Amino acid sequence: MIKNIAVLLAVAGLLMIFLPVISGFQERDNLNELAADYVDGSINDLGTPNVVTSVIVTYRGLDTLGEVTVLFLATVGVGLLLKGNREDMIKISPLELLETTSSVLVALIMVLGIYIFTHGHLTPGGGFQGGVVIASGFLLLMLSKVNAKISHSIMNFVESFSGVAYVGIGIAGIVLTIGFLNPGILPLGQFGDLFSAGAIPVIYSLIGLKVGSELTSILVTMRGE
Amino acid sequence: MIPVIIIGLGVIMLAAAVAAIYFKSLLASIISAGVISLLASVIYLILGSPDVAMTEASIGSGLTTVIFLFALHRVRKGKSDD
Amino acid sequence: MADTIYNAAAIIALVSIGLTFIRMILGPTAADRTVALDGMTIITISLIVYIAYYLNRIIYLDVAIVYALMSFIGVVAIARYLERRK
Amino acid sequence: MISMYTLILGIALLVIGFYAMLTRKNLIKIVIGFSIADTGTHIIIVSLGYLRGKTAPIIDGAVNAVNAVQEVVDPIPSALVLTAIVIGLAVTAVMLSFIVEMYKKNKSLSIDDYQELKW
Repeated sequence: MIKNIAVLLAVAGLLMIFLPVISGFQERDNLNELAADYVDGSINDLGTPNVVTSVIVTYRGLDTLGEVTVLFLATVGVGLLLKGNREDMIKISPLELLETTSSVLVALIMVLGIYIFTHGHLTPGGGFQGGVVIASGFLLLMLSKVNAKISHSIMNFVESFSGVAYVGIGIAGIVLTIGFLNPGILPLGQFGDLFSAGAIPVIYSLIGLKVGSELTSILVTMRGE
Repeated sequence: MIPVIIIGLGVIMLAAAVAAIYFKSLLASIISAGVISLLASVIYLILGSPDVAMTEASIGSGLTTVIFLFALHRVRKGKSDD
Repeated sequence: MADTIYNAAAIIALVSIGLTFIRMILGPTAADRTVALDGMTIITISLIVYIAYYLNRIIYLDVAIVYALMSFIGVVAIARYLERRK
Repeated sequence: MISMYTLILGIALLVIGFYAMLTRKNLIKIVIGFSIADTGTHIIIVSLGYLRGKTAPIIDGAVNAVNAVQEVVDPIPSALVLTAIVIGLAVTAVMLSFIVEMYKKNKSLSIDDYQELKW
């Protein structure tokens, strides 16, 4: 009884927090100063059509580095918790139709993932989405092929390599230009081309590889080695 | 037209959230939670952020459901309840 | 005239999502729910394409492609889970 | 008016998820409640960045590069939510692996059977 009252009080308290947000809410008409500066700088200084990409990679690049670190720690945590119990590995039976279809589809999914993270500065998408799509491709492989083995050492190598290269590009920004993770170490190029916007496509591709290999490791560990 | 779509999708999402809490079967709860993520990505698209919509479509519908299913399978091996 | 047809299509898609959702809630077995989820994702893709037309942005179609592939993988995973449990 | 509706939707989802986390007994149901509340929070943040009648901040044929500042929505909430979704997946995976380990020790999913930290 007391428990129910406490739950009701907690939920009502949460609603009270958000009541002023709803009652005083008005749709804004104009960008605030910081956002207008980001939009303007992204188009004129960085040459990036997708403003969200330039905010993630450049203006808030340090946040993204920390976020990738959190993802790495989560991978390590899952690996430590679930290591070494082979007896409850999920077994699948072979299925002719799914196996044939997925061998075509996995290649298409990988190409789509690479397209998403290399065109992150031109179209919606980028490293995080591309990495997730690549991890889903490996997941389809795990679900369809009975003897599919995904090597942990290759995953670890790709993950460490992209992490080191990401930080290395950041430090090159300090040495060659004015600050950490500055994309001005490469030429800007023509606005809207694939090879443009300085180092932004390179950094986002590295993030894509890192996220893809980390999520694949989480999936392999959760399935059972 | 857009407000009609938002209200329709919103009603379905709230119903799916309530259903996910009160279903007896865990598998049905997981599927309902997947429906919430699927429809949320349409809401993000209407609000003008296709990047977030793409992330939610790929993570919410695919990977979250699969991770829940892996954990569910490890927790109850062979026990079947609908 | 064309706008009327497009709006009617959006209404039809919304109603279809509602109907498949009712099947997902009622569905006695897990297989019913899985098929309802699959149908719902396919109808939602058409809704996304409608929104891309209505808001006049071609790049929104990228989201529809990713949506189609990912929901397919989710349905395959649920199907394999149901098959294993027998 | 669009963002008003989605704001209310997000707050409702957050409250439902919070209620599920407080009242359910099954550990996996608690994680499902967490993921619902997560989605609600993301919808709230994205709604706060919407501007009336504007479009996505990606310059192509539909948006003019010269006066883009007058035509696009706020990019910062999108960027924050984008990373938050990926983090949410990782946190969910860690919670579920804890649940698997706890089940292996006690053979139970009910939260009433885990009383070591209760006071």
